[in-house]
Amino acid sequence: MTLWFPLLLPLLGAFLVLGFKNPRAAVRVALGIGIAEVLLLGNCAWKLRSAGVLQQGRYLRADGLTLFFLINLGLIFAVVLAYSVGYLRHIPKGRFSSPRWFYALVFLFLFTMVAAYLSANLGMLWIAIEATTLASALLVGFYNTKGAVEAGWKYLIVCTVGIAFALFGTIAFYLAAVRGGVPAEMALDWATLMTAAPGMTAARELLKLAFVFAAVGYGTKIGLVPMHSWLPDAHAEAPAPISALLSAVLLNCAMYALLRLDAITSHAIGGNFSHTLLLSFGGLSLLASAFLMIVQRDLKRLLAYSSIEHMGIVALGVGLGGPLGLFGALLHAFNHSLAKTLLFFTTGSVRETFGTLRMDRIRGMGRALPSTSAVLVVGGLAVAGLPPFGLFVSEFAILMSAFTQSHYLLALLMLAAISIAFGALLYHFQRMLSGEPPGSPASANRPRPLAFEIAAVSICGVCLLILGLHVPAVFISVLHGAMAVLQ
Amino acid sequence: MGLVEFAAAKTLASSAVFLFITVLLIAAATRTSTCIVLFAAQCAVITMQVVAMAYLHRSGEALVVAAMVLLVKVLAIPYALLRIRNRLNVPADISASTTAAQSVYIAAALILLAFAVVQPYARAFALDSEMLAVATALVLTGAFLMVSRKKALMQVIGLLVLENGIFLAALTTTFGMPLVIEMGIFFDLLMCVLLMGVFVFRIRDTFEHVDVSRLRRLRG
Amino acid sequence: MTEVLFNSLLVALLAVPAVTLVSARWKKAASLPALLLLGALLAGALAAVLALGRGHHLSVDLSWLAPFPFLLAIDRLSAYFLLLICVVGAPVVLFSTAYVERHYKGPRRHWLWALLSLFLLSMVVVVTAATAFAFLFAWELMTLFSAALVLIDGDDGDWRRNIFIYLLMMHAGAAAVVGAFLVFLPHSTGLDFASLRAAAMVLPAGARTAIFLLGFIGFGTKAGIVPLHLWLPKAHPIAPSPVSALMSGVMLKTAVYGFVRLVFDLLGPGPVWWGYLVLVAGAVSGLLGVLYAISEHDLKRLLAYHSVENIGIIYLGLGAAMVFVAQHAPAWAMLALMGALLHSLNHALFKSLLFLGAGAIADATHTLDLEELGGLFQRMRVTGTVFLVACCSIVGLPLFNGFVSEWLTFRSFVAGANLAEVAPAIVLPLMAGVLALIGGLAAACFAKVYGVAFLGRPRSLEAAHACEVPWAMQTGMAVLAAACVVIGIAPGIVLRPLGGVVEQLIPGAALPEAALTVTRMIPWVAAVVVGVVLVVRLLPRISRVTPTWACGLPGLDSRMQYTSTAFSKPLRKVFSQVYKPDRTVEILPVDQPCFPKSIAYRSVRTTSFERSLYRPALDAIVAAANRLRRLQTGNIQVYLLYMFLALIAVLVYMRFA
Amino acid sequence: MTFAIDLLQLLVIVGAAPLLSGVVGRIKARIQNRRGASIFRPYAELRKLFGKEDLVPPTASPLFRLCPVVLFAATLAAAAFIPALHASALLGNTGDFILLVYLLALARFFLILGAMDGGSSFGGMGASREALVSTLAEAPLLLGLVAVSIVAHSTSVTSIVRWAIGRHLFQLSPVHALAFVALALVAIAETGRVPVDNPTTHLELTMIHEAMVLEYSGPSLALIEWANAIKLNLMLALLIALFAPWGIASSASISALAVAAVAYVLKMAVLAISLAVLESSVAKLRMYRVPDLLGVACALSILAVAFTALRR
Repeated sequence: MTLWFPLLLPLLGAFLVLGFKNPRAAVRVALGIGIAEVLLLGNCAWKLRSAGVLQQGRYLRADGLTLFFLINLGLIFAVVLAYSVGYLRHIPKGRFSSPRWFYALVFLFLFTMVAAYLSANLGMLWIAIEATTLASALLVGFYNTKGAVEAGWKYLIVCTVGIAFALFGTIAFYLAAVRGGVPAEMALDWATLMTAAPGMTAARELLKLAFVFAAVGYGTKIGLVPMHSWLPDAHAEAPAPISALLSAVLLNCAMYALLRLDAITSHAIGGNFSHTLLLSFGGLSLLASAFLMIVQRDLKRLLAYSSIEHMGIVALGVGLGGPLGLFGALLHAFNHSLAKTLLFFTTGSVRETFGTLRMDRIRGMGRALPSTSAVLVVGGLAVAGLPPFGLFVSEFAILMSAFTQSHYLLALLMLAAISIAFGALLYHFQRMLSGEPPGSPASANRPRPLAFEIAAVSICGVCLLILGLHVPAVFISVLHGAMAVLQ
Repeated sequence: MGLVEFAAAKTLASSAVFLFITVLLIAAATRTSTCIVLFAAQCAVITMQVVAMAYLHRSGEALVVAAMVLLVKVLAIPYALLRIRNRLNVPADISASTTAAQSVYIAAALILLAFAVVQPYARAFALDSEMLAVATALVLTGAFLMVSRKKALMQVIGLLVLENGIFLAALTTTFGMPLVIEMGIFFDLLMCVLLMGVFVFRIRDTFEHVDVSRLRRLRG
Repeated sequence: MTEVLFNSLLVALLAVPAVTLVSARWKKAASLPALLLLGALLAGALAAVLALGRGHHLSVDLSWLAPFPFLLAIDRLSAYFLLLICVVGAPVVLFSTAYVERHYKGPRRHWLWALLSLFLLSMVVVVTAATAFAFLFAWELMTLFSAALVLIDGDDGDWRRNIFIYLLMMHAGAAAVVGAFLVFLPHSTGLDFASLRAAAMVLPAGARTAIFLLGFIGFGTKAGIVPLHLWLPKAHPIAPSPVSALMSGVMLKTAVYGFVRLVFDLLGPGPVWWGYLVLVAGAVSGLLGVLYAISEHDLKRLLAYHSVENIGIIYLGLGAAMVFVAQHAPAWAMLALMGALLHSLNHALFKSLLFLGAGAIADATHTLDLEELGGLFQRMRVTGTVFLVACCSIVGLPLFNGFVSEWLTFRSFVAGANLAEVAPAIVLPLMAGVLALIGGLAAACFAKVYGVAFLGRPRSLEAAHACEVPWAMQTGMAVLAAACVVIGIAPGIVLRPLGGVVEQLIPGAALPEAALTVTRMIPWVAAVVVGVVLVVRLLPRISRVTPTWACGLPGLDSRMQYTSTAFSKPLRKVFSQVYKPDRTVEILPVDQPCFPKSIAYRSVRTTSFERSLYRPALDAIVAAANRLRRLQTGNIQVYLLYMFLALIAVLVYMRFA
Repeated sequence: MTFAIDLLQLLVIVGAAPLLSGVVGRIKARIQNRRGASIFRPYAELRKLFGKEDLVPPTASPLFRLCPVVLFAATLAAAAFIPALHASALLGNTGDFILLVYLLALARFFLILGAMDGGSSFGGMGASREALVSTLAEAPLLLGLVAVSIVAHSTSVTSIVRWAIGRHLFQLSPVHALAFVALALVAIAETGRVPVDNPTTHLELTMIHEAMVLEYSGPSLALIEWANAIKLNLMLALLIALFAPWGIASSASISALAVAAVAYVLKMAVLAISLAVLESSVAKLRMYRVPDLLGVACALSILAVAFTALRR
């Protein structure tokens, strides 16, 4: 039961929230359900920590890897929920802004992601990931402006086509399993596939075909270049808390799926094929996004390309494999979700004060919005991978594993791309923060940040700092648990 | 080998040809409604195939799958699409970027390409190369439709054709996945089409047209 | 004992930000952060001296805290540079107690103290780090804190552009340093210096060259070697004076420390062309640094260019040492390395003194443009004398510390002649000529600076009404000046412990006696010169004040004096190839050139690394980004096409891989 | 005993300096068909100036009166390096030529500062030109000495001379020839003789050294003039010691010293006559032709250093 409750609560919550017409009541109910969900996730994580693997029925299973990603999901969801309570005030009246629908869709989105993490077999995993696309497409188009509708449509079409390829990949895995002698109804179950993987070397070509389709499919959801085109539009047009959720958790969820499939292929036919593929996609994303960040004009698009860059780094980490590579990749996914959430929170008040997110029209933010600028600076330093924050540690780990396996060219490419991305971020943030704010300083009537917003932002900041200075022993054991599952 | 077995074997053999015809027709179609009808025909053929396979392999599960295909793909989705098209009251032509003749040639070329690509795999895994070729052809044509057609609804149909191709591939290679997974996939497909319908209406409300290639606001 | 002192240094530097918060609330404790900082630095200096003396290997293990092994160890080299940081840091902190009081109010002041202590802490950790992670962690933090300190002064207009260039180049340099340390990895068990040292034995030649080049570029960017020096004259002048003193005096030395640690300690002997590369870099940096400095009339930018010159001199010493090591002459290598390390300490002392002097001038006259100063010696006696000592030291005149290190470098160049191979036997002595030319140009430049700023007639009202700075600033500067003179006259104090440091870095030889002859020689010369000066000063000489001779014309005003641009004109004319000046002469009124009311002459240097090297590179990157941006066309059909092409490409790769 | 001889040697160099400039002045006058002043006129001039009072400009700082003293002291210390009569010098045994060059640089630095303090344009003009000439002269001076010291395998001035004494007349290598010409050119530039700067002129277009000391009078001017004379004597004595050391006493016996004294007077006379002839026959170079002259000196000294390695 510890798995079913955290799964079903968001589904029920979604329909429950729909029932409350009055916005204040809807927000309160949503908060209640949110807290309950976080507690359930915490309890499930606690039991999982002690039990190692939890299996309920044929379709729900949770192991070390799920534990790590559930913690990531729970933490980010709690922070985003806390922030969104205050955020809905920012939405100008004209927009489609009923909190009821907002929270319903958010809980639906949460339900699909928890389903993805807890699903035992690859088919269920695929269905859950497809469902995340559907749930988040409406959220992307929430504002119903021209840009939001266009972004939503592109997001829906491109991701659905991508997921269709992933379906073909899953089917090919199923075929390879069946050919490898696994009984038909268990042929999609991840655990059985892992144990049977060494036996499947006969279907080498089919497994390579399966991984190619899965990589392109789930790669679209992760936003790896050249399948990334939907990501900047979707993250730029979605409301701030939603782009935070998309950037921080949805990309990790797709990466989780790819991790599962990469584990099977590398066990069956050895890692070099799948890892070369991941390295090439990761390197391409890292380089292309670093260059694209230089010429961005909109703040949220800049942050979206930065997400592509960091997902490229995570893909590099997974592609390099080994104790250091995987440790760096997982830690980097976690750190990136925290830092990106922090940055997306600032876009809300920036849009409200300056009326736009076009960076060449934002001047003197340091004086107009001192607290938001502080958050922007902390987030910017973290995303640029500078020392006091966690991303420096994980990038260092990935670089160490790259050099240990003497991938010199790849490592130097990564260092160059990180420097270019740092230059782009520095150039844009400096232009926004310095100088005199245009027009009348609207600081007088700016609504004071709510306690929730301050709490959300400080949780992210403190976690980033802790992970930068000292990765707690508990967290390291969770990471090693997750790596053990994949090894 | 009774009459029924003979009929089932024949339907399996001839269904590939019917599917090729529907592929070429969809490529040549100029109006959205004909495309929807052709898609429904395609699904009908696939249903026939599933029934035949169910009968040959005596598996009750396959029958349930056939029923679902009939319900979802032959009836529900085409009906929904037609209703959407009628309420859209926008010009019915599909304003493709390639003329009808060019589309047919491309579709034919894709079919030949599908055969070429499939041969090694079919031999390697002792699969029915013809059916696999059809599946790949469907996938490639679906992709081509999405890339070349400008109307939003046509992109949805392109996606559905692509989905059909993948479903067919699954069918021929593995004789059907576990039932729960199949049902999940169909449910997802249905939700996806509904959602696309919602978005098509939203595009028409905000842009006064449903020409996807003119959605160019978000760049760089 | 040293452990206690070193730990107290670390804890105190960490505590200062907290203390500033307390002092922000509780007015009485306003000077507490400064005192704590001063005490910490003195404790650090004591710890360094003890560690240097006994060569005792002290280490502090923080691996339980940090995600990767984080070890701080003080061997002789670290102790020497720790001493450098603390000895220069203390007077700068003393100076800034008064400076900060007069220039910064409210929150900016507390931010300045907190960031200053964290900046010092990061430099201490860089110098004492014994694992690559600790070194790189502190290395990047050092840049961030220095940038934050610069931001305290202002953040718009050219501040923003300069800080952008500074941070971008520092980050690129840091990336190269990360690369340098991590190339060891395939052959090394861990990332601590001990295992790196062991791995260096088994490194293939290609990896060694890669590590050397990455280290040279990485540390060269931070040190300010010529092609990579672009940030130095942009970042140092805009920082508050005590901060630019620390940046120029001490931060550049951490780069020298890093390079010495990587090349001499971790990598060990390499091919001779490494030495030649460092020699050429040093020579070019020295010459171009001083030539650019001569054409400057903004004092802080001039001093920044001089930092490039002095780093060039240090690299000349390092290059000579590397050539000697490659030619199996460890005795002379020790002499050259000793010259380079001593010049690092000397440069830290007199450069921070010069920047503090510039700060004092800015405090008194609110301007740093040499064209508006003049006659300050009359009005600021202590600052004048102290600045004179600093000028003499940087030029390398005998009774001051600059001379000792340049003498050691000269001596090693001359000793290069008795090397077996012909090439170094010619190159090294010729480098002595280059060093002499650099010395000559530096003498001309600082004669200009001191003559224009402190002597003659004040050229502006501010200069005329300048008054002496408060005592704290004076004592801060006086301590540094005293250190310069003491090392200048009795170099033995520093040379003996420095010998220990050098023996640790270049094993297998005793220090050549030539190094110690300088200690016996200079006191005698000092005695003769000071003796004669005192004797002559005692002679009874009556003096009478009469107006300066002006060829019989009635009045002589300040505009008739030579300005700094005029003083440097002959040299700029001779070295015009370096400047390619474009000169404009404006005679008003234009219609009657024969009866000019005003003639304005302006000469602008057209050669600049920024325009010829950095601007094209940046434009190329942005152009590539723009082309890439056009791929995101906005049309969904094109996006789908990208996906299908990607799928086909991967399928083709799978087919043939 | 040697200390006394070295001290005597220093006094000789310092004392005889004004005599040398007097002799050169007299020979130049003779060449120009003038009777010329007596060779002891510089001594009279120094005694006159020491008696006068020091005129100080109102804007000048205390540094104005300190600079001539430091100039004199540094030049004196430099003079203590040169073994004119006896193959050892007061500071020359331990000190080496690098310190000698930089002591001259110290003297020049303070002279420039003193000039700038006067507050008139002449001081600035002289200082800026002196900065140009001395900067360009320092490299060839040092490289010339480096070449000589490499051949003699030691940097101490006296040991170079002791090595040179051991070799008889015609064994001097091309290194010495090149170094001699370079050092001679540099000596002319350093001491401000005719081709570079005319010591007797007051025409602001051409004067370098005179412009700097225009403001000085009384004892300060005396110290500057004396220091300038010592510097001339010092440079010539250095040329003699390095390139024509025969006759310099290697042992401290009276007879050897007498021979050394006679040899020193003869060699100095030869140099004085050649200097006077050179000054009368050559016109002063334009200001921006001097760098070419010093460029030639620099090229020669680089060649000398290169030859030390090539002809090993």
